[in-house]
Amino acid sequence: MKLVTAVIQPDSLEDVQRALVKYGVKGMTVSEASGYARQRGHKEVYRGETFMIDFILKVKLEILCEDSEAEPVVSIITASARTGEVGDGKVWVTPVESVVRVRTGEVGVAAI
Amino acid sequence: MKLVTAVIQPDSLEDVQRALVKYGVKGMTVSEASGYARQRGHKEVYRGETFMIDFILKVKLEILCEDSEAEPVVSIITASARTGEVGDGKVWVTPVESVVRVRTGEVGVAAI
Amino acid sequence: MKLVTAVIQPDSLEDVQRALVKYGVKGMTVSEASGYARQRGHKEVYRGETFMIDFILKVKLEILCEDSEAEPVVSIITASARTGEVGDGKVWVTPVESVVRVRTGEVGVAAI
Amino acid sequence: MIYEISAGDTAWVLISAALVLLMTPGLAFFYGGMVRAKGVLNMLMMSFVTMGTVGVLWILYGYSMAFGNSLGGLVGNPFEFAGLNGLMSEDAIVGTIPTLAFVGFQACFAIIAVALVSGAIADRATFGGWVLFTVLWATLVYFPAAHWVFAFDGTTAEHGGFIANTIGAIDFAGGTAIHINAGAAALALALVVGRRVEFGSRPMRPHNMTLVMLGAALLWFGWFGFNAGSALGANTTAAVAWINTLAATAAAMCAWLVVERLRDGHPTSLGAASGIVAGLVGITPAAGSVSPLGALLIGVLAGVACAYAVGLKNALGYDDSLDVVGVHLVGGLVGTLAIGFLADPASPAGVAGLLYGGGPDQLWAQFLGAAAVLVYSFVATLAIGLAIHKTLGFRVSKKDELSGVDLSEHSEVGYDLSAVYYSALGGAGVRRTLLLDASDLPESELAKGASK
Amino acid sequence: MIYEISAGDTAWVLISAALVLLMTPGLAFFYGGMVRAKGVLNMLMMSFVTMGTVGVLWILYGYSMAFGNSLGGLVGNPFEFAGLNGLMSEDAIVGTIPTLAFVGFQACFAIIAVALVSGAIADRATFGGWVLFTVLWATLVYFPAAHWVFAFDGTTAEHGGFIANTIGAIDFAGGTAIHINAGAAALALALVVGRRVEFGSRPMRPHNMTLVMLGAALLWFGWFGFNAGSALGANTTAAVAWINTLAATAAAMCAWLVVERLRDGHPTSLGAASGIVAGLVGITPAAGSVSPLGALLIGVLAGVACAYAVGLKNALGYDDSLDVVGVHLVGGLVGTLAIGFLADPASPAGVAGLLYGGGPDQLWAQFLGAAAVLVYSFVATLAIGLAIHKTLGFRVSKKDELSGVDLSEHSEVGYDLSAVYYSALGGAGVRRTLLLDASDLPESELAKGASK
Amino acid sequence: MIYEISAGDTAWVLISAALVLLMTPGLAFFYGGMVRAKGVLNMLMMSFVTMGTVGVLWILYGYSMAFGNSLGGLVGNPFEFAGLNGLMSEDAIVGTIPTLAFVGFQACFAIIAVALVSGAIADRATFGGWVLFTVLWATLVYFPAAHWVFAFDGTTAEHGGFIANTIGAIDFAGGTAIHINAGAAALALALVVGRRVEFGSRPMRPHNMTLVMLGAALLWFGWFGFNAGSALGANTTAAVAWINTLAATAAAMCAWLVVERLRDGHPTSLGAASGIVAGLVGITPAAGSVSPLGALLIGVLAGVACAYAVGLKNALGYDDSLDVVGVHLVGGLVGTLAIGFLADPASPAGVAGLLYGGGPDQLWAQFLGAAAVLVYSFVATLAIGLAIHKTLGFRVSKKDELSGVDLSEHSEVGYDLSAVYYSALGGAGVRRTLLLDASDLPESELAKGASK
Ligand SMILES: Nc1ncnc2c1ncn2[C@@H]1O[C@H](COP(=O)(O)OP(=O)(O)O)[C@@H](O)[C@H]1O
Ligand SMILES: Nc1ncnc2c1ncn2[C@@H]1O[C@H](COP(=O)(O)OP(=O)(O)O)[C@@H](O)[C@H]1O
Ligand SMILES: Nc1ncnc2c1ncn2[C@@H]1O[C@H](COP(=O)(O)OP(=O)(O)O)[C@@H](O)[C@H]1O
Repeated sequence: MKLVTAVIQPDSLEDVQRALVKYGVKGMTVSEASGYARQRGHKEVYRGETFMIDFILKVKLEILCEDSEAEPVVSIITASARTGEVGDGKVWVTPVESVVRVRTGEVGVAAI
Repeated sequence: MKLVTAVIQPDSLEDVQRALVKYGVKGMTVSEASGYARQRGHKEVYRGETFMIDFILKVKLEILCEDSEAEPVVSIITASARTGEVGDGKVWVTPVESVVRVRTGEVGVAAI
Repeated sequence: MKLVTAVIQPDSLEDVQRALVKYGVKGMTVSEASGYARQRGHKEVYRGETFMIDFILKVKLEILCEDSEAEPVVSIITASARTGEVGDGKVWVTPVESVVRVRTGEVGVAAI
Repeated sequence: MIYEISAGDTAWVLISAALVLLMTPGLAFFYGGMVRAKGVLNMLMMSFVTMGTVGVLWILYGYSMAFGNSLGGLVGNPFEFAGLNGLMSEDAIVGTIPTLAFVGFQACFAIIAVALVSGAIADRATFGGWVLFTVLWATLVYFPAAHWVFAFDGTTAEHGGFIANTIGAIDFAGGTAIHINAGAAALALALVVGRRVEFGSRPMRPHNMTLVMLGAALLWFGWFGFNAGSALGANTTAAVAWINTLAATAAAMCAWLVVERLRDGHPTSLGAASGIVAGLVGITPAAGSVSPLGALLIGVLAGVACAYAVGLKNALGYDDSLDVVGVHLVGGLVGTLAIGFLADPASPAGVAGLLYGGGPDQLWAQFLGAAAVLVYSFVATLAIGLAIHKTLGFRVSKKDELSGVDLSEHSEVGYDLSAVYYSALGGAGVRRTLLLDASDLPESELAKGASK
Repeated sequence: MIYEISAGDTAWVLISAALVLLMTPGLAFFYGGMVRAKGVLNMLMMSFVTMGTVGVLWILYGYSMAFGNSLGGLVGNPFEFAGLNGLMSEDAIVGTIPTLAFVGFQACFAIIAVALVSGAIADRATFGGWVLFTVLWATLVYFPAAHWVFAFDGTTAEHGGFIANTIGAIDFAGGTAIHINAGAAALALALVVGRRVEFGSRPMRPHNMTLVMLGAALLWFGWFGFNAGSALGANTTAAVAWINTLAATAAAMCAWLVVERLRDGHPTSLGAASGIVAGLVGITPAAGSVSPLGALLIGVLAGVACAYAVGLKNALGYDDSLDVVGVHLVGGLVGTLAIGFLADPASPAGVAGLLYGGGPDQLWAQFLGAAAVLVYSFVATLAIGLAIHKTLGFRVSKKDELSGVDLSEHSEVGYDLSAVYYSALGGAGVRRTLLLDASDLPESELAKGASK
Repeated sequence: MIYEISAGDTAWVLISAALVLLMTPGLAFFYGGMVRAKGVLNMLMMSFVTMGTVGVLWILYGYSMAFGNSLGGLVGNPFEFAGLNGLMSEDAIVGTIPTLAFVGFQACFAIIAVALVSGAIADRATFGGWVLFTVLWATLVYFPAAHWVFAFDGTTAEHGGFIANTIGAIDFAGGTAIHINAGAAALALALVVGRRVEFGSRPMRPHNMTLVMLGAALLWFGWFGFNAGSALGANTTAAVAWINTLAATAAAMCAWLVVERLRDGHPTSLGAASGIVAGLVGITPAAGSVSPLGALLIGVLAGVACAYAVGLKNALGYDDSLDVVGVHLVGGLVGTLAIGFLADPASPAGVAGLLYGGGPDQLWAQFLGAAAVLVYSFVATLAIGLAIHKTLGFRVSKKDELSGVDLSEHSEVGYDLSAVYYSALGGAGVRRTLLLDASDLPESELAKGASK
């Protein structure tokens, strides 16, 4: 099994979610993160003092899937999260050795 | 070494923590996440407009452990996080190539 | 490619960021997490009732990099996040099978 | 007792009435900050809706039950001023102010008395149950109690309530009628509704202390209207009550913080907020009958007593979630009984307590008045609470309680500070729902691929 | 009409003026809590800056335009009291209070009337556009409308406005001049500025309901000054207005919650807050001319009407973001027209509505007054809005709107509750920037290593 | 100077006193929102505890030190009214109000003067040190300064303070006694306590701007009591002060925003809030002696001056964390000296400033009064601060500062908005701690397995 992790723009979450569900992905876990990279942060000013906020809010998606699904899942995310602006993020795949569904104790592909 | 990751119900955190510590796990890292899967979200209404909240709050646990500990750690989490309701979550294991303890620079199993 | 994950003290983030950027790391993803381990939490009191807060706020850094960069990145983080106090955290390395840059669709090392 | 209207007195009572109205939202924030984030709106709503229901009842028949001509000292004639009939006339006067100014001032007392009780059942009561409770409790408990304590013979009607006129207990601004009353009801209701699921096992710390502090600030501010406004005029009595409201509250805050410093190691902001409320409750009955030094003493007593009393619920095992008993019942008793000792003959009330050479009569009157309200309120509230519990239901399901009463009772959440959308517009209306339900979709390519 | 100054009346008007001033921050919090976290400061700022601009204008010429000697019933002479010249004298009196007390009281009306409009264009307007709008709209729309409605012949000048004196519509505290006026302007401005990018497609739920509740509480509190203060004295009229302000608001809150319970399944805290405001708006024109029972009825009507009216924008597709039309225009119309039916001859106004045996004249006058303000306000606001839109620009870029107007218009964020620093001190000032820009650095060791 | 009590004047002073009391929580929120989330409660507590300590002291001897018979123009006799002895009598009158109303009004001045100073030492002071400071500074600095400025010969005692009576400086509501005083003390205390560890290196942006705006709103609201209440009656003087408090504040907000727009690119909400406070501070001494146009000008001057002055601390390197010097010292000086130029003979004070053809005497008197308070306050505060620093300790450890003074000084956190429990109930009491300490457990199976 594989874990597909994606760091994307917060505004793209809904499109990505729709596309994945449409494709057949049954579950995903989402969390908030902040990214620092090519995309420049913004400036804030308080009583004349300037602050540069380097880190930009991102959404991190984690999707467990079968080996064969990893590639299509990556392409779906890439396609639906693309705005073309710097900061669109990354998707990466890591190997998973085992998965268990807590509720039932099912393991492996059945647990996804 | 292995990394055991678990996405569980927020209310189960304390039980899981107790069980793990009792078993001998010395450390863990916890973060908040939102899950979308079989478990249905809830409805909110503001001035007559209905909103469906798809994502449900979950807790994500990450535990670094020795190869041999991964299996018992997974079973302990599975057992103590189970409520039997849809939404209890997943536990998965991924390989880790190296670990360093920042404070001392110790590496490998000694760093856990 | 590798994914370097570090759980460090929140106050160390800026130093780590500076050191990494100076070294040539172009991007990273940061999120907040809470750690339970050797470092003891703190006590709070509300109307005479004592609460022990076991979990301590940490920052989690994730850096995708080439295989050859993993080791130097780990050492830079370890060096710049060290305060010498219990709770400085862990850095670990996991294998990554593929990376895609959402904006361009570039894959592999070019996507980092 | 018909005088001319004094614009000065009227101005003072009208603004005092507005101040007392503000106390109920103040209470809402004080309580609301103390619960967990998942129940904050329900906590606020229990106070806010009381402004709605009791506000309407007061106009329909509440004022009349409290200040209509007495039926045997027990309750005012509910029909006399039903709908505030006839009170718009220029001749309708109470003391030196228009009757409707008095009606408004007392309306806000009724509202907050009921709202106070809600602290005992935070995070687990059905909203419908609470709404019904406000109606029944106001009608059966508060309106009569207000009559007993606040209706003086000849002020608004020929005959008034038995505590004010027969027992002769001093209750300047409602220590018995409001705080002991609400505190006793809170205890009864906590017993009826039962403990929160997580009581004693899970930590339930305040989710937003700035809201608690805001509530305490608005309460203190509004309480100047509550106490000094009870002089029903802008005069020396009002000034004495004002100063005593400052003195006791300042002293009680210090006292609570000292207890915490000694007992727990640190003075806390929740302690300061609680001390403020304890002092305000303590001085309420006594604001017109003690000297500023007496008020300081009452503040210290109330602060110390309540700081310890809030621990009782853990020892005894009832879940009075936000310490209505520990603060309002105990603080109200401290203030009410302290009058028996500290009443200063030089004060506007002109009565001498035991420490000023007076006899034990006043103390006895204070005790009787307090006991009457306490016992009646506890018993009647038990009955009302049980009746609601057995019929409508007063408690949400365990599942709803765990996921939070804001969602189950109001379909809302208190805060959404994230920039991420976790939701999709839906509804049966014109808008298409964007919610995707995997099981509604045709067999997916993925599934097809996988089955291959 | 020169009397002596009454200290009591002056005290009441001065405190009422302060109460009305507090309503604008109250409105800011009410509105601010309802938008998403990324626009809260801009929402607050639209109200706060209005206190600045309109406050200054009022002193320079606004008071004079509203209450100077009438130029044909349409507007007061702007030069007569320019800079409040000569009004510090002990002889400058309106009724029984110093003229400057009246000036201050009315200043706060002008401020909130303008601030109300901002709810229609939440989250997308340029701040500069809004600031200019406050200046133009106050000058061209509000100051004249205040003259029409509030300037009675002989009170502050020989001749006054045409609605008050010629049409003879009753508007006790500004149902037409303020709420219908602001509501009509809100509709026009929503059309000019256009819908939010995410309107109808993305969920935009309130980010902080405790702020909304705080705003509603401060509004209610302040509104006692708004309504009861409009009696310009501490007298029976003020007391009637006070009670009616309690009655209608309590009833409207209950009514809105009942609608929600029946229609949506749950009564919500946003519904309670909205019901409060709807009731306050509804009773504003009528506070001095109906009985407490009439006020209850107006509250129910306003609560129900507004609870349904807030859905109009979805049906019709205009993005009046925070429902200024649904609450203020509709609520104002309900109250203004209800007078024609419910005016009670026993009330201070002494007029009989249709249900009290009066003729249709008053209803007709009410209708005419309302229509005059509604039409003028809508047309003039369209013109002002378009003028600003075509010149300065009234709308931020789509990118700025998506990342939030707080950042683009104010370089600030509302909340930073995290203990993690995501930023570095910068600036062209004395401090060295700590911001690292990878591309500014010399080719790194890493890059060197990688190229090997 | 014994008159009869006026109910109208009394109503105004009583409500003004309550308004001034509310300013201290207002200040607490204004300050509290500006610090980081980890120090918000401590920031609130520094203001709240001052209401406790100074409230008690004022009753014990503070009022007497300020308004007792003068000992050489320097301080009132502390024993004369100790414990407010004898002031409950109907005969105890100041002007046209009961003495206790005046006592209450002035009590709140004392409280806020002390609380103001706390902004200079945000996030790093020991709470014990601050509490001791409130006691010493009130006693040694504020009570005397209040005597100098506010105690007029013959008003409350035969002889009064030297600034009011000998120098003859005009300070209507406390520009010298309170703002210059607190501002100078803030500078001294910032120097004694030293800079925050992260000052100048880490960004420390406000954690909750809605709290800052709430604070500014409550301050403005309360300040009408502060300024207009200082007329000690509901009369033309009060009305003039009221209008000037509106005018200067509105103008200062606009001025600060214009400075920001030009200098930093965007007008900010923190700028609006700061401008409001700067305007209020500026008009405080002058509210009764300038015309509304003069007030507008003072507002502009104060807004611009303070907007630049808040940058001084970075240039000079002292860490006056929340700009008490930049806003209160500078704003207070602007207002106090402006009187010398702008005093309008048509105003209640009846004095002509230089621009109205008056001589330089008033300006000189203003300067002398301001300088006296400034120098005394700075020196005395240095001494008090150092004494506390050397004994009790005024600064928390670096570790505590970094993890936050809320935890180290109060064992609390401001917000817990998460639905996840990160904690376990503990305590030495009846409840078993659920906290698990791995080292307390017997050698685990895991360890056994691992050692195999
Ligand atoms: N090397 C990296 N490791 C981990 N996350 C990264 C890395 N580089 C970029 N990211 C994440 O991807 C986001 C977008 O990267 P950025 O370079 O700004 O845009 P793009 O990917 O479009 O070129 C960043 O905000 C960060 O969260
Ligand atoms: N394929 C997946 N990838 C990542 N996380 C998942 C996946 N499926 C489920 N989850 C996580 O597990 C949680 C529970 O899943 P759900 O299907 O609702 O219940 P259950 O696991 O009990 O069948 C989800 O909220 C989500 O966080
Ligand atoms: N086994 C583990 N798995 C995952 N995270 C861990 C583990 N042990 C420690 N951590 C993380 O590292 C942090 C620091 O660990 P701790 O033992 O307190 O200090 P140190 O690493 O300096 O010995 C913890 O707060 C936790 O977030």
